[in-house]
Amino acid sequence: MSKLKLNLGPQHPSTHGVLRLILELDGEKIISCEPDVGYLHRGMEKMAEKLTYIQYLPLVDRIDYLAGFFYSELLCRTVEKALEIELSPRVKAIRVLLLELNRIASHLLWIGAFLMDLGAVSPFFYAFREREIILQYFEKISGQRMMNNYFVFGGVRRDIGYLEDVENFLKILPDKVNDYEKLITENPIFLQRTKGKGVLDKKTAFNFAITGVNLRASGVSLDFRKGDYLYKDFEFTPVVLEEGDSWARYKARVMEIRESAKIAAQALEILKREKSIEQTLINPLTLKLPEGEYFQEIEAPRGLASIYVKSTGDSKPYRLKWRTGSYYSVNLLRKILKGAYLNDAIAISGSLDIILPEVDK
Amino acid sequence: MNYLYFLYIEFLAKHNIPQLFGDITFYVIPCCIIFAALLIVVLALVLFERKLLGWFTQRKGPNRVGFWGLLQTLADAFKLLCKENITPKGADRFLFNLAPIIIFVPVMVALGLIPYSSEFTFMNFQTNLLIFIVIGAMPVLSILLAGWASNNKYSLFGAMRSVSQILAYELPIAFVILSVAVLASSLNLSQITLAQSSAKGIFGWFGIPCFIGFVIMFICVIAELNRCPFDLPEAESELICGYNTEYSGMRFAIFYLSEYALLFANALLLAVLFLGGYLSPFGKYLSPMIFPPEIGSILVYFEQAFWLFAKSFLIIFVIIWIRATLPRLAAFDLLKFSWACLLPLSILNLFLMVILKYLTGGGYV
Amino acid sequence: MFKDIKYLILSMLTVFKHLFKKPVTLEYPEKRNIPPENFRGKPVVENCKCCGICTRVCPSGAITIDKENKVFKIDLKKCIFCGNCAYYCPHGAIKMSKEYELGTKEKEALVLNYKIGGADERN
Amino acid sequence: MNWSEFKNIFNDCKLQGEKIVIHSNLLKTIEFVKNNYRFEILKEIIAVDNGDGTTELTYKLFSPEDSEEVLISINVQNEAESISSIFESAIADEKEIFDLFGIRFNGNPELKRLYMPEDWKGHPLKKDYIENDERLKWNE
Repeated sequence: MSKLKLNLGPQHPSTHGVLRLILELDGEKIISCEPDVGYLHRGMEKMAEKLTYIQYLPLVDRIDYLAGFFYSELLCRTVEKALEIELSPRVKAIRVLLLELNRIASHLLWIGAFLMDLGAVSPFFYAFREREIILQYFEKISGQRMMNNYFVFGGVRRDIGYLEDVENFLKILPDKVNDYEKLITENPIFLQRTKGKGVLDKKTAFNFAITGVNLRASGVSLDFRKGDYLYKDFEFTPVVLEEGDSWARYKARVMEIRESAKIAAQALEILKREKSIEQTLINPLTLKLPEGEYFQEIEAPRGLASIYVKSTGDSKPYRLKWRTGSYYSVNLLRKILKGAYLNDAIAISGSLDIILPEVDK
Repeated sequence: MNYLYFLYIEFLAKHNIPQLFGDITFYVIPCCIIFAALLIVVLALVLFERKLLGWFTQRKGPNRVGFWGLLQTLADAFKLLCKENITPKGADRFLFNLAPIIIFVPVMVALGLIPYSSEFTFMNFQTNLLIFIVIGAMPVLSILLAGWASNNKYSLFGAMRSVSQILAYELPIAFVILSVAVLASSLNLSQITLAQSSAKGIFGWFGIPCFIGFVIMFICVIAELNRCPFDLPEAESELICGYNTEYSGMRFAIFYLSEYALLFANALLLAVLFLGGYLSPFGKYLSPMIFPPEIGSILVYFEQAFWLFAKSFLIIFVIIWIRATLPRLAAFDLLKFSWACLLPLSILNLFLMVILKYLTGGGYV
Repeated sequence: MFKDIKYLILSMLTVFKHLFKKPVTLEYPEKRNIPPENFRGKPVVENCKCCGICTRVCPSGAITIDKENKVFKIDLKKCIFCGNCAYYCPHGAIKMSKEYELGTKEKEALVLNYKIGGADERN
Repeated sequence: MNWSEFKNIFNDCKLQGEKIVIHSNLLKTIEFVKNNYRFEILKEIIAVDNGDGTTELTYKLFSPEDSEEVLISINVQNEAESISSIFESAIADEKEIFDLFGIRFNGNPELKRLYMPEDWKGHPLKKDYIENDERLKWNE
């Protein structure tokens, strides 16, 4: 058996960032795969120990630039819980609306990138066309498309506006998603490439600490939004599918887009009702977290994202650690790619929605 | 053709150039015309594809160079000319340079075979349809050379995949060509075109009786050209550029242009075999009716060429349309699809055509 | 078998439908996108009271104030346009303008110097 | 997860805040918790350098059925038992902690640096990691 060692190297169009997979191949069948990460390591955790909380807040969007709101919400939540600040219903509704729009944008980009991995050219541009509307809305309210730095400890930077843009978007989204379904879901070549490929059963998913859509596509209904204080008065049903292969992960994400659109619509209703925004903003220069350890978690688009802050009472955290979803999906690659062929491997790693800034932190 | 020959000899005799020189150079002129026409058509095809892909995905497509983007491919070709020709360190230098030449030569031959109009055919010998099967197999040789010589694992993968793919899709084409030859009872392309002019307009074409063959040949042509959904050898998202990863500058331009030249040649072949070559879809040619007789009789040839080009561009439009929608096939299913499904279907189609030919008592010519 | 062909045709038609739609792309240099109202472009400073809050709020240390010869420096090579300074400045001296094309030939031009007090001409 | 039953099996542990602090046989404890109380997901391993040469490892276990979470923490010098035999997700976590804190997990199949290049000197997240680059001192 002649072993060929191939570098699915850092510069590769379909690894969504700088991921290097050291593959051992027999012909085109993969014998072993060892992910090698660290090409995008910016030392977020070391930087946290050198910056005060308010200085660290804008950097937090860069941990996962496709879902920046989730990580700034995590940091704001930690400080708010530590200082026992209560959020007014309007601020909560603003946060839920922006989080769900961000989740839709991230899933849309994933659909485009996944189809581009499989070779289809046009869904990429259709998905980006919808995502562009969301990004332009983010630019209107927060000032920048992706690095929005809009959440502040105790509330939001300025009151939300231009709600009619969101209404128009939520009106046109359903039939655009139906377009994707018509174009992709029943496409025989797409089914051939994804049905039964990269099957992830419950046991390995638990063993590799996979959370989020990848886990829900394997039959486990574990959605951390259920226990979240922000989503308390929103009703939604977590998307659960049984097959657990690449196709189920794709289908779960499309259904999740529809689910998020429903939540966003409910958030809009609340925003129309609650007009008054009163938020107790903190003076950032004298912000000192009381001593102790704080754990917070949120359901990010790529799995469970959680933060751990250990503070010794001064203005800079003693230790800050992030847990991100893709970190464990990359680790899963070493098991799920065994025995797959080379071009299936690209499809399987694409279906896990791995984004490298999250892995390297 | 011989009318033009005498004209040419007479012209040379006027400048008292010996007739021997005329005989030799007479066949060089059409080759130059073909080469020039091929370059223009290929440049137009590249732009046509990029514009169409743009419109399919709600983009504008190239529109910066020249009015409405017409000179874009010319600019690309010129840019590639100026780029440096890098040969990778471990590459097998001789084979590395030989590969682009091998891929471009057969295409020129292919274009010479096709009857552009009833008068204007270059190599009109009796079995010029068989040469197309050989033309289909030549690029494999150059892709294998390119993949092996560029000393790059990804290129080697691309070359291996393309060999197995084109091998699998060469056989159904042979059977379908056989079934068309049976229908037209001749292997000469102009004979086949004339055989399709029996009934009035569209109903005479072989596309209708031999529709299964048309679909099979269409799929095999896409597979042979390594175009989506069969573009395993140069799959952008896996093997970056497959066999032509290490090529740069003029050599890459030759690979890139030969891919489109092959696309044009195969589209012409499909048009001739199934869509009635240079016959007009309305049965009669329009130009004699519109223009007075003496101009009309010359214009007829140009109109014939126009119909041939129109049909081949229609086929190319559908190929590009398929590229815009379908994802790529998996390597294993690609081969299974051909051996298990296309090959038996094409044999069945040949069998049907023989029965049809027998039943209609040689109705078609 | 026929179900496959049906869905193939269906996906082909949905792409064909887009052939006649208006392109959504924008030709950048000719037609420009007007940045919205609170867009975070290049920071601009006028009548700063040099209280120093912005230097302590800036995540990348891009702002330096030297009080002796009254010069307010913003180093655009370090600035990440996060808007912290503009948001937390008590006197509203720093504003994020709408200018986003900041490419220059020489590096020094990226360090903006503002005179404090009196007219804020940039040298 | 009833705490009393766990207490009398592993007697040298105490409940500190919401964390169970143990002092030794980490592998057996985690295995016991995983099999008996169905804690099947190891969410993350958090390492904190206490400053006096010891590092505190906190294992966050989660049981998806009754969505309950438990924190088990242990103080180690620079040697620790690897639990990658029970949770394969720990391979990546332990490599990261080895890279950033310098704790050798014996039993981890591929214990090498995760983020930093192979020839990197020092472990960045330890408190005694001194960078001699003046530019990084701007925020003191």
